[in-house]
Amino acid sequence: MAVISYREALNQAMREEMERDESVFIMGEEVGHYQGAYKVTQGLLQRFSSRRVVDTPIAEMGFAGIGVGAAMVGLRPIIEFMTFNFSLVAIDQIVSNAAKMYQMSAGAFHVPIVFRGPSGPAVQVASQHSQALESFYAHVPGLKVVLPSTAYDAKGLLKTAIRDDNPVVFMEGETLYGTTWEVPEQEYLIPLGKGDIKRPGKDVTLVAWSKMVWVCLDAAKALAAEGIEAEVVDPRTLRPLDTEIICDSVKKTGRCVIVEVGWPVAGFGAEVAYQVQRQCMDHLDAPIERVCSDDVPMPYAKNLEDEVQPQVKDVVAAVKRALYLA
Amino acid sequence: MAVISYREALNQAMREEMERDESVFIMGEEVGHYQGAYKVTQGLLQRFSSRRVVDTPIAEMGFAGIGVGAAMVGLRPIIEFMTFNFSLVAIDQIVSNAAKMYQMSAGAFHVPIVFRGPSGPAVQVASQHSQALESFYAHVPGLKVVLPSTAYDAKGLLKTAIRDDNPVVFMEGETLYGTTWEVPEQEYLIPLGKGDIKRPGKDVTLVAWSKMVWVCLDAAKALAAEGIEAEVVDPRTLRPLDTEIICDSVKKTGRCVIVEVGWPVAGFGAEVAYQVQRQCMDHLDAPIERVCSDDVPMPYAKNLEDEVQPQVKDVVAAVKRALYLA
Amino acid sequence: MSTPEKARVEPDDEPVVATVDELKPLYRQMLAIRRLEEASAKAYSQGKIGGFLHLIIGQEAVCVGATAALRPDDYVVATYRDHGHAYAKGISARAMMAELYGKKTGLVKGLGGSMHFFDKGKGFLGGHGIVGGHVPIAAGAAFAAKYRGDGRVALCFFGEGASTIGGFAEGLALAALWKLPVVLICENNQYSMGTPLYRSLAVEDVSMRALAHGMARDRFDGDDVLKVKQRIAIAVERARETNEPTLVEVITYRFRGHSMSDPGLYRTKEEVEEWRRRDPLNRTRVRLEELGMPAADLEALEADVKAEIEDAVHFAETSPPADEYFPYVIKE
Amino acid sequence: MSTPEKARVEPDDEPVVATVDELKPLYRQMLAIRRLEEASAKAYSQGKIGGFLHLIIGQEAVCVGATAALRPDDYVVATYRDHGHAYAKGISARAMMAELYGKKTGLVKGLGGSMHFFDKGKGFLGGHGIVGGHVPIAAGAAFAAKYRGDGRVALCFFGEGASTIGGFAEGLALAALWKLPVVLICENNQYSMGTPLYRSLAVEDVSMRALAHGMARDRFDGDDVLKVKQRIAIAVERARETNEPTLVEVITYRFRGHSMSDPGLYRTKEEVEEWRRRDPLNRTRVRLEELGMPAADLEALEADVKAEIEDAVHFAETSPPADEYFPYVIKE
Ligand SMILES: Cc1ncc(C[n+]2csc(CCOP(=O)(O)OP(=O)(O)O)c2C)c(N)n1
Ligand SMILES: Cc1ncc(C[n+]2csc(CCOP(=O)(O)OP(=O)(O)O)c2C)c(N)n1
Ligand SMILES: [Mg+2]
Ligand SMILES: [Mg+2]
Repeated sequence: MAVISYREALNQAMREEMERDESVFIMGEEVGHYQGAYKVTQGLLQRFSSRRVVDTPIAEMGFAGIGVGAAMVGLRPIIEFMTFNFSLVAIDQIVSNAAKMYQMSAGAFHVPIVFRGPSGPAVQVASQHSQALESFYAHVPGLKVVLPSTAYDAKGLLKTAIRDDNPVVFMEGETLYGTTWEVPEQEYLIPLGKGDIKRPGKDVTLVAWSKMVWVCLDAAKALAAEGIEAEVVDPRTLRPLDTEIICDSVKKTGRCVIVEVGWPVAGFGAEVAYQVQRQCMDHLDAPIERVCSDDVPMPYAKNLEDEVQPQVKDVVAAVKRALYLA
Repeated sequence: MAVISYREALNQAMREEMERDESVFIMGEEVGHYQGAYKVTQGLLQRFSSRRVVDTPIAEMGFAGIGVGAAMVGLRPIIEFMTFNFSLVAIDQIVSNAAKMYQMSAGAFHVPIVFRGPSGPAVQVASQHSQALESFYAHVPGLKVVLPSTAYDAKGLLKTAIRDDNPVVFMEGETLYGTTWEVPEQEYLIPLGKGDIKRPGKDVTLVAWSKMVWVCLDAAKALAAEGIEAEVVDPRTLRPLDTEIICDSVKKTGRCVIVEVGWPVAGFGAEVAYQVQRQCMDHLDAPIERVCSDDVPMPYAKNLEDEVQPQVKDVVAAVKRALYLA
Repeated sequence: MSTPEKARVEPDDEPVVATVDELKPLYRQMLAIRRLEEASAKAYSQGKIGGFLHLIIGQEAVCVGATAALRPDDYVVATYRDHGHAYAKGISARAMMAELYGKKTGLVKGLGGSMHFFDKGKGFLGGHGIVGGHVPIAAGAAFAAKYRGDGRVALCFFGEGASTIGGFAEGLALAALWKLPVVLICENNQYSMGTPLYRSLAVEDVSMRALAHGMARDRFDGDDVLKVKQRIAIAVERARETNEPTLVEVITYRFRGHSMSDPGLYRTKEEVEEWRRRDPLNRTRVRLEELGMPAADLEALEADVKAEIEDAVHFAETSPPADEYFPYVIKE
Repeated sequence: MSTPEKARVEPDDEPVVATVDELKPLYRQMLAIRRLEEASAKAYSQGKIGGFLHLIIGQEAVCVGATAALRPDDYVVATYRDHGHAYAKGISARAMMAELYGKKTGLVKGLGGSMHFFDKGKGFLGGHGIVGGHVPIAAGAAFAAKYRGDGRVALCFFGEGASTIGGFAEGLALAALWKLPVVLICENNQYSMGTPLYRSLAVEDVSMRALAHGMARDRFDGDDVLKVKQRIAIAVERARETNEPTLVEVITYRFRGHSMSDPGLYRTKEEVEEWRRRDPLNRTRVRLEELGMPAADLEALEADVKAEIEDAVHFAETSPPADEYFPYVIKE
């Protein structure tokens, strides 16, 4: 197995799917000549030409909608948002058109499209460029929502997303592009809607996705030093959600801490908490804990930015509360 | 006390605040000459002239942003979305600008603006025109989010919202405009962030807002006939949320059923459930129940549309599950 | 600075030369749409149709003339005011009426209703409710046609009220930049709900939006179905041959309110009357008479249309109710 | 059809007549901005500034010249590339540098950083990160000025890359329709990140967007600060006197990459060199010499600027870190 970066894994996924299927193309700002604002599409223009790697002007609503139209008549667009912050000017195309088309048309038109790009707080890019919007998209029927945490997951999930016949919102961790993971040489797919145990443990279940998986793995290491074995469950797709893998874990550990980098109020973690309390009430030995970012727009200064987001110490503290050790 | 309609209550609120404060103006599609698509602004153009009652072209992003800019320099705009479905093309102005301005500018610029309009499923207007988007807005720090259920609440809350120095998303029940309630002749304000018991009861707590309050009141009546006394708690504002009034009720009844017309996944009801399980775990005699719309875009046909949304019988059934009677 | 205008067709008032055989099918379509709309209005007031119902009565020449300039495999994308466009693209009155009734036999099984007609086989890409949001969709269908090189063209219809919204602006800019084979047809019916054009736009001429993109444009009165066909055909050919898009503004008028719930109080009786005198349907009928179509043939045609619509209503009335929606949320 | 053009100022290459006294303060501002940007770049590469840092080096004549045409109580709204505009509007180098360092003494207390400068007292309405999203905000400030009749004007700066996005299109349309006293200034620096104009727009001339709205427009080279001031003053006066907006395109060039993380590989050395020869800063200095400003005075001015920026850096370095954010989420 090769150890490759998350960025490279995404690149491979697109490259392989574009080789495989002529109807797949990628469109977005700076995806071609510039090789991607975050270099995720590096080399694709050279390989597939500007017919299939389409640089766009700044017009997210327009090119997201062009993707929807092209998908309706049989192409399989990958629409890159330079970051998901800019998806807000295009969200109507995603919610009102992509998500609803199949149902409005009673199955006449399906929309096989992937909206992808970096997402979540990055480093010191401040209020308008640093936020986690997965709770918005996960709320909407008709969409699938994927947030891979590792290079392995990123590749397998993106390939599946491209082959899916429905609109998929594929949110990459802006700070994960450089992280590495083992990835097999041969082709593989990961089904949407299947979670993954990123670390087994018996004392407490940590539920996290995207970059929070890494924070939880660090927290688990710190906890292990104190004799507490945390199980880290990564649902990988928020919609559809693999509640089974989460609840199986909670039934085993009796404790659940949900860690998300998004805002707390009506964040996706609340949904996870609801499912867990519904399905595991008799197994829960303590209230479900959530660790979220503070309920504020992101400040610029590095010290404040760190303070806002869940850190290892916050996760450790929440676990201790759940174990009545605090 | 006069009995007036929800529509008339909103109209009075705007009229009174516009009389009181020269800096308040209203802007939106058809708010003036047409007297409002839903007649909520009836008569305001005649009273205040086109300087303060501004008909707009179809350009939600543009006029929402104009509202933000005008608010930054001291006016107090009321921006009407013909319906909140169309707020999706303007949501970036609400999230990236209105909500974040005060923090980005470290308090230099606050944005006293109200975004209001009908919201929630209406009658047979189908997929793109029938949805509840409160979970989106309630997720965002910097906003306040209000969903009045009665004419009394509508008036008192809208007046407060107009005087608030922060952006308020004020979502009116599209199907509630014709409902009536007692409203005092003298001026009154209702604070944002304070819930209201719409019906006292001891056996189960029903949490609902906007039109679901009415469904819950009907369900409570049906349950009363079977000897079950439901307490109906209406938070009225989702952000900030009056968790106290909800939790006090749940601590009394030991059972909690949350009823919302929105989509289930990461809906605001999940947030309510999370707060309740955190604060009332020891008082809960049964898992928290949620009754939501089905997880689908809204179909057109009346029979299907009814089926999708929470109905009295669904609430009754959920209460019985919470009471282990089913 | 470069001259912004190009390929602009000058207005002309010469009637288009035609034969009965050419005009008859267009008249039949226009008449069927008119009768279908009238039948819908009736059913709506009887409570058999719900939600929003936006009639196109008065504007039939535009959708019929424009669609007549297409190949069957070309695409049409429309707004919520979509009945006429759907019928012109070959969708049956039965399927449409059953849809309005919310029946299982409806075009989209009762899920979409009046605003959301769709038919894949006919290349009818909807019925869209968000103003401007469908313009990029049409550009996307055109993008796909160019990507595949299959020679298809997309027609996109929208109102003059849509010309201020970002979705239109971005669709226009991208179509111009990338030379997408799309014809953007602005049905300027003078009003956006209750708002006359002069309160929507700083200029009178919507087609001027093409200027900023060096895009071909055209602008003409839309009450002559043959003229619409002829002028749209030029734009369609341009799109098909060179991939170049065109922005076309067609001047027309809706005789009814914006939707069934709008009494249309913002216009005077006189204004409506004046436009009614130019009713494209009557005008076409007169033209057919002038061209020598025998009265008996005209009556036969009209009886045939009447029967078609009556049959559609009967079909809708007697069809079973819509009965499922879950299977259409996610494609397995 | 009506003629779309009006009030267009023709390009002119005559140098604007000026005195040392007029030009000196403009030069000082341009120089301070250049030195401030250079100091920021240095601190960024030392890791003392984080996030995005978009430098305006090469474009200083635009923000300085345009802002010089304003009254102090007029409004300025800028993009993420906002340092020059902020300085020109009177914000101190200290407050800006401390902000870039994320310090408590920063302009916005370390909460906004480079992209989000704001100053209410100075009428500086930000620093905005969403392309096009600030155009309606500027129109809104102009709306308020007209509502109150206080004679204020709003300047809105944006790049040529922003001209394809809906926010710009809607802001433009509403400003034209409602006659809002706003001047929309497109700083056409040839690139939107790595995208040259010809891959963004179907035409070369961004100001043509005004045509579709019958709006006044202007277009000229932006390396002469006096010309910028003179031409923007015409637009500002039009706004102040008649409330009429103007779309102005100023041709300029950024010498550095889009942001500090962009090496700018998409342009040739030769291209950059050619533009550097027209460096507005040098050009202004030469002009001052030609006008007879003594070398000693120039040196004194330059020393003064150097001291100002050094002081700002020292202030930033020695200030305490940012320390709170909760109080600024909701105004009580
Ligand atoms: C984004 C958005 N804003 C508002 C509406 C409400 N609305 C529906 S149709 C309409 C008027 C459209 O007028 P025009 O574009 O001229 O088309 P017409 O109805 O005259 O055919 C409005 C405001 C909407 N559907 N979408
Ligand atoms: C809506 C949106 N899309 C994309 C971006 C990312 N982005 C930031 S600046 C920029 C290029 C803007 O170019 P231009 O408007 O010419 O201004 P310049 O940077 O040249 O001053 C892009 C694509 C953004 N900030 N907002
Ligand atoms: Mg119209
Ligand atoms: Mg630029």
